[in-house]
Amino acid sequence: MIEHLPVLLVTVPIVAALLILLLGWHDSRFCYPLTLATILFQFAGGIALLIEVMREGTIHYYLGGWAPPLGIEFVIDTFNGYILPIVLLLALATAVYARRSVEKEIKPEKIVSFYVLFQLLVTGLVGMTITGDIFNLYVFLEISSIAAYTLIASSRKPRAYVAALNYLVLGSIAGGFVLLGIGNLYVATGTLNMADLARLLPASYGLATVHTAFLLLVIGFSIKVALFPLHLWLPDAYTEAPSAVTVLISTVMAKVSVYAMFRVIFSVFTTAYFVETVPVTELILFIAAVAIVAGAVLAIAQEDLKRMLAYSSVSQVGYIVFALGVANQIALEGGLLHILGHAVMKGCLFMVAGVIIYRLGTSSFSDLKGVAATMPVTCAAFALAGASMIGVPPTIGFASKYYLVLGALEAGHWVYAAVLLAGSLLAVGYIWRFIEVAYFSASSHHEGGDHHPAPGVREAPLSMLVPMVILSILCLVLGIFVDPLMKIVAPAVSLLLGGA
Amino acid sequence: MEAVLEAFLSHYNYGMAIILMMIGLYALIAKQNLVKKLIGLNIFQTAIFLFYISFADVEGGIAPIYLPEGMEAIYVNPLPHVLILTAIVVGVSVTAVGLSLIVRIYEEYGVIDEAGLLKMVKRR
Amino acid sequence: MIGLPPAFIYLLGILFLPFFAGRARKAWTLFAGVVGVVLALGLSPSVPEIVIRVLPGIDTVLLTVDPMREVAGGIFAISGLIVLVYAVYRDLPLVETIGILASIAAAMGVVYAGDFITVFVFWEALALASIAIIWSSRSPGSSAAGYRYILYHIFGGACLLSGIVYTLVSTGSAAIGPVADGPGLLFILVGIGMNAAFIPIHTWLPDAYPKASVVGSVALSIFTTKAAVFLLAGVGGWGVAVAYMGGAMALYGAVFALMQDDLRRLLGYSIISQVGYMVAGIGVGSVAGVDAGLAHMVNDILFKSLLFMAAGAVILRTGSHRLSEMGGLWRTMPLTTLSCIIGGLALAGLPGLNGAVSKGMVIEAAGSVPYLAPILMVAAVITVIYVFRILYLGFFRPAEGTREGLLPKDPPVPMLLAMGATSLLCVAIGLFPHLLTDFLPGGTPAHPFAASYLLESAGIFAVAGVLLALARPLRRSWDGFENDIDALYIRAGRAVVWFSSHPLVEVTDAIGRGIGRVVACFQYVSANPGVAIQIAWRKLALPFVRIFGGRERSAAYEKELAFLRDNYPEVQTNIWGGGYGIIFICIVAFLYFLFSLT
Amino acid sequence: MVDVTGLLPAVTVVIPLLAAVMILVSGRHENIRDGFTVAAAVAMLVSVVAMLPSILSGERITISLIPLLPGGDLALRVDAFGMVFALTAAVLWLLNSFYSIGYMRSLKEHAQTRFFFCLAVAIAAAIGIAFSANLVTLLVFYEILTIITYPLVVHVETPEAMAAGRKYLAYLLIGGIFFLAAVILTYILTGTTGFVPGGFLAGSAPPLTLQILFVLFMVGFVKAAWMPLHGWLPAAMVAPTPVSAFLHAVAVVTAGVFGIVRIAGWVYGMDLLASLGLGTLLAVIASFTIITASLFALTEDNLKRRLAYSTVSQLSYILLGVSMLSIAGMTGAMAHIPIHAFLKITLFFVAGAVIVAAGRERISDMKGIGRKMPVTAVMFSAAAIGICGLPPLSGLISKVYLALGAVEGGVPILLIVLIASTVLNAAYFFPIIHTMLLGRPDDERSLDSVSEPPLTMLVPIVLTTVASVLIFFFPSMPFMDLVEIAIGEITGSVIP
Repeated sequence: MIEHLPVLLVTVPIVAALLILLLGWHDSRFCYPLTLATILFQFAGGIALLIEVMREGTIHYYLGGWAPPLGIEFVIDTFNGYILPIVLLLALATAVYARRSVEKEIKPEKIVSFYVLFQLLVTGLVGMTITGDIFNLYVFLEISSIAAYTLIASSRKPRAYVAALNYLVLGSIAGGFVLLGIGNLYVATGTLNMADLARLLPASYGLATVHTAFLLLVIGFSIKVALFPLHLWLPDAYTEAPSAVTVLISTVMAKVSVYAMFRVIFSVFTTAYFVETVPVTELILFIAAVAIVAGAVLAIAQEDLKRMLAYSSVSQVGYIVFALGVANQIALEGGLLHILGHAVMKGCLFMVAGVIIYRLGTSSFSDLKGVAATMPVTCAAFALAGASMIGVPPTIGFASKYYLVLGALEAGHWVYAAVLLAGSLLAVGYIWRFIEVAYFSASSHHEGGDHHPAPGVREAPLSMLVPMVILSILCLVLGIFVDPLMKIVAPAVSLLLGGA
Repeated sequence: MEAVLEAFLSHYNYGMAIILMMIGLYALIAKQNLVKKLIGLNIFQTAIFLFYISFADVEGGIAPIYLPEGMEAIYVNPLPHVLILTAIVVGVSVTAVGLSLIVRIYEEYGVIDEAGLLKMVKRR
Repeated sequence: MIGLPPAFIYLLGILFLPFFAGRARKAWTLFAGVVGVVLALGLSPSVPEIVIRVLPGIDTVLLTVDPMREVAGGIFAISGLIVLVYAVYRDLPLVETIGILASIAAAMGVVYAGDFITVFVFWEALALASIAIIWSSRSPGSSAAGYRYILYHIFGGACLLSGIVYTLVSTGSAAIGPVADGPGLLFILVGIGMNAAFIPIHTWLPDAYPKASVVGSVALSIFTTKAAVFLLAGVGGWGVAVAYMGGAMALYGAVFALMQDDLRRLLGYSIISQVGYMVAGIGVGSVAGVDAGLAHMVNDILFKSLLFMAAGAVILRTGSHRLSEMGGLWRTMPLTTLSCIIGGLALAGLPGLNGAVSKGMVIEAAGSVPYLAPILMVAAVITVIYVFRILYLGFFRPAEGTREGLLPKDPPVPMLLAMGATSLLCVAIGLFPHLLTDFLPGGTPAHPFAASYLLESAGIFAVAGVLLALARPLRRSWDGFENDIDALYIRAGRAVVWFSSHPLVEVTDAIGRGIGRVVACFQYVSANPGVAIQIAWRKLALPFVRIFGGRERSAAYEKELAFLRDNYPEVQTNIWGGGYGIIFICIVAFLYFLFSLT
Repeated sequence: MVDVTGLLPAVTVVIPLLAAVMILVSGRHENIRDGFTVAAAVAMLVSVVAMLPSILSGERITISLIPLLPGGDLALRVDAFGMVFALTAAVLWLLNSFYSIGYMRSLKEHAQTRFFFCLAVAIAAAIGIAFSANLVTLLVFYEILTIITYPLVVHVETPEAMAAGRKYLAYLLIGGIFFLAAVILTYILTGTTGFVPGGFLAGSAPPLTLQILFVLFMVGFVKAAWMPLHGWLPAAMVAPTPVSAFLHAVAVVTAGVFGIVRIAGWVYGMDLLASLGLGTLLAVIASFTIITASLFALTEDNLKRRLAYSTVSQLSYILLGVSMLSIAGMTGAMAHIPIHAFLKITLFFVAGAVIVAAGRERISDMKGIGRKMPVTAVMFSAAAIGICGLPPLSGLISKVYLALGAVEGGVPILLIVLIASTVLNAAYFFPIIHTMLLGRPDDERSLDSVSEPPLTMLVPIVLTTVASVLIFFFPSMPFMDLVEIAIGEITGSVIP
């Protein structure tokens, strides 16, 4: 069983999705446990694979027994072995969280299709993570994207349609760019397997075709990860989507896109190419720095919690891409750490936003005065995750920032290190708006204990509370036990820097 | 100049792919009507398909069909064709989703042009 | 005898003071005073030193005895007891009682301290005790005067500390001794000089002493300046500069005393003048000089406190402290008048009273420094004149100041007792100088009845008499001249306050506002950066449009700008249109690479 | 120096954290909740004191908790200097706990659970700062302290408080970021961040880099409230008085100056500071702060704000001591940490007592208040006298050492600063003393409702004052002894 685990991770959920569809037609109550069970299986599988990879080294799985270059290959090495559990952890948390949230935010008749699409989205992302074939990557990308468009549109809010269409158009352009890039790579080498590509490409590094491919792929993935000037789809999509969907796409999908970008840049083109042949690191650093600042500045100005968090994502993506720009061991360690950290904390924050929408029906700051009095646990979770976002030690956000700055300084990028630090200060600006409103505004000004909560406003239901609290505690726990984590991250980074 | 023209003419199908791509992107950006935008997207994707098919072509090659015993022929590269079949499927799905979204938008707002939509969205 | 630092007796007295009230409190204070005297007189150089090590590296000597300390300690203890007796006449406020006891304790502490750190501690305690005395009188002006007093003394204390530190560093020990030349000398001189009322840092004295209560001013007059003189003698090794400073003080104090109308202010200047004699003596530096200074210190304590006590009695009975409002008191207050005469003549240096003993010694010792003796003699002449003014204007001239129906009588018995005892001491020392001089560390003898000195005294009195006879104004009362250099200091202090309450606060406020504006600007921009940049850019371009565009165009332009501004937060940048530019960039890059394909 | 491994440092940090959890859990039952606060304070004090003998015998207790980041594990090491801070904080926290309980209950403040929770976490962070074995650990606890004190500062939740809170956060977090940058830079330069007596930076980088690094550290320790980065401190005076006391004496500003002394003695070392000319920089900053802050205090009518400026001024005494780069100066700097803390907390306690018992915050409204609150007013006077450096209170001790340091370090000009500062201190404190003890109220009846504060507040006031007096008479028990050991550690010599 374990040797077929890679393919099972993809096929089982597809089957499960069909099953959900069929059973859900019969009775929609089946959907939730089925989804949960599938994702639980996937999560367990992901962990098992990680352990296997850490113990035995890279796993190659030939789909249908066809060896590359003819067949499609699933490869699990330390890098995606690290990403996979993150993806599935967040997916699991979201799945647990989704049930109550979906009841409120999605029309009842759409609930079955929601779970199906949810399942497909996760599957697509898992596929993207573990595949070793670059065209396969594209296919999974499109699968997850289409699922995401529809999931966003499943909200009750009509504006979600516009947001989804917006995302669809930009996402398709991104997909087109990626496809073109893959075509160019194929022209240059005649193979689609990533490992083969990495082997064959150095011979044709000088070719314009390769440059074009690089550019197209980077631009394509930049749109998908919402790197600053290409982030335009993100705020609307995150804001208008149902909360559970927001959690999923903001954490898992964004992270997998980043993974793909890293994978293509490091494992296909190798460090030598993009640091020496096409020296774009300075440019990437610059863009990342702009993204960090601009995203945070835009976030500060928002009047809506969810929208603010969306812009915060723009800023945080900048941190991860920053690591790409520095491209040394320490900074990349920080970058990978931030992939995990940001997934956990942003997941928690969006969950809080979802809970608030669930209870209050709005996430506009002006309506959230003193919400901490009625929802103490939720707001405490926000405070903790927010502290991590700011980078207060000893949270995970601090650890990743520490590594990033360390890496940047080691590479001699003084100014950019300063920008990075300033970015975390700006993070204070937006995180604190909520803290202030929730904890310290006039309507919470009651004598300890005998406040008068608005009717219906109380602490979140347990199924939403638990994943949220776990994620927020994870922010702290991961930050404290960052050293064991580095035992996984460090080899992953060495792998990236050492080539495929 | 001669050489450039020569080069361009010899790769005219790539040129056409680029031109198509630009047309598609132009439509995406400049057209106010959402359906026309989607058509632009389709044109863009078609251009990519064309690009793939072009580089798969081998001068004098024939379709990679299994030939009777003893016959020899130069095949065009079959892999890009296979890939592009997948891509076409993706393109169709995207178009379908996009169109259904436009239908919903029309139901909700009663407009399918961008400017009007912005106005409607803001009003709500 | 027990080797206990006498200061501790008084401190113990303070410690238990809050538990007594009324008569019991008075009895307790008197008891403490008596024990103090007994202890102080019993100490002899054979008593072992008490050394404790509180701070790492610094030996703290709480008790050490030598002849000089015996003299000073004895006189402080005795005069302290006298003050306490004097104070019995009424229930003093608790704070004032504490202040008086603390003053005695601090002065005793300074005297018996064997190292600079201990001296410094008691030095500062003396200032605190004094301020307690001044403030507890609650008389008008006492709060401001007390405030100024403490500022001067804290400044002086800090200077003293700085000087001490120099000795510590240069000698490696805190033992009391001369300070090496350099900034340290200056610091320590200012430090001691502040308490000794050197010119021009003397102004606290005439400023604060008149504001204290009747008892308070007696206590104040004894300790602060004399403790400083003692320390000056103890440190030793001074140059002639200090001697001349003494001369200057003697003259300056005398002249200003002459110009006063407020009795206690006059006596305050008189203290400066007399301290000048002591400083001159110590500044001369010879054994005889130091002995003379110490002797004069003892005598000045006696006759000056006597005068202050008499003044206090007068103020108590008449309610007036201005010479111009007194007069004819000898009829109704004979005993007070007698004390005042004894004190005054002692101050003036009449042979047979104690002032003459030491004044002669000082002038004799000053002979070794050019011009010093003549200066002191001139001061002595002026002293005679103002003593005459006190006696004449206050007691002997026809009563015009006292109102009908108010017949001041002699003060209560405790006061009389205290004054009597002091008078007795004055007379005793005056007649038998060896009572004092035998105790002096150098053993310098005094010979007030030697012919040369009698001649000298006669000369001084004669000159003073002639002047008084010739210049009638000297015999008249006048409105006191109450300005001194402190007007300058006060102005400087006010300038500091003004500076910190106006320019400083305003500047910081302005900086704060500026930062606030920057933050506000940042917030404004971040609300909608695209449009904000548009507004900024358009505003920059506005002048050019005005110049180069037509009237209509610029009007339209301004209208647009105003619209943008008015609807600022709502005006969103067109998101779809914003994507335009980005996609355009993609296309350009794309084309570039595609065409480089060939 | 002998390093021994022991669990006590970690226990000391964990006790208040546990208490914080228990406070949250028992929030509904006032007495139980406050019981936890007190119990934790006692337990922590016991735990700190339990370490004292071994520290005094020259040992250092170390414990490495977990590996955290490159450059530093989360590790604790109790040395003499850390003990100075920890002991101060532990003792004052116990007193402050009683005081806070009295204060909060008397005023019937809202959100008391949050208040005590934050206090408990904050003291844990403060102890953590005291016991940090390396810069990373220091940074971790430093930032926690910043964040957790924010709810305390904005406790009253008025718009004014919120604005002050923003200011507080802005200053401290920006400072924290500079600190972070400095820590990382240190690590890059040397490959370590662990404190080494006498410093470890020497020769690791060109002078300019080290100078810049020092400036980063200085800005990082903005908690030391040196000018012109002091703005947060007076603003934070909107907080309830126990918080002010906590900020000014127990933890926050003390943590700032503690950090600077740590950096000077254990990262740079005095020789390196001297050769880099950083003493001069520090001296200029400190002198400017001392004088200017005193001038501000001179005109402030709000008692707490005046005290805040006084703190700003007094903290720079410590910087001044460091800047002298002499043994005596360093001794004075270290000794001034506990000395100032004990004195200043008394002053704030009194300010709070006046608010509770009389509802007055302005000095001009306090005329004659000493008649009704004699003990409180006398204690205030005593502490104020102590701050001025007058006997018989502890302030004199550090002043003597600072003066010694100035001469020993060859910078007698700093004596002038000390003198001016002493005079200015007197200039702004003595009017308060006069007003309280001897002033005549404008309306005699207005004092009728005034009385001494409840015992839970009065007793801490008296105790801190008595402590200050005791420190004067017995400075070596234990503070000067600890300081002596610490000085011996960084200089390799013993105080003469």
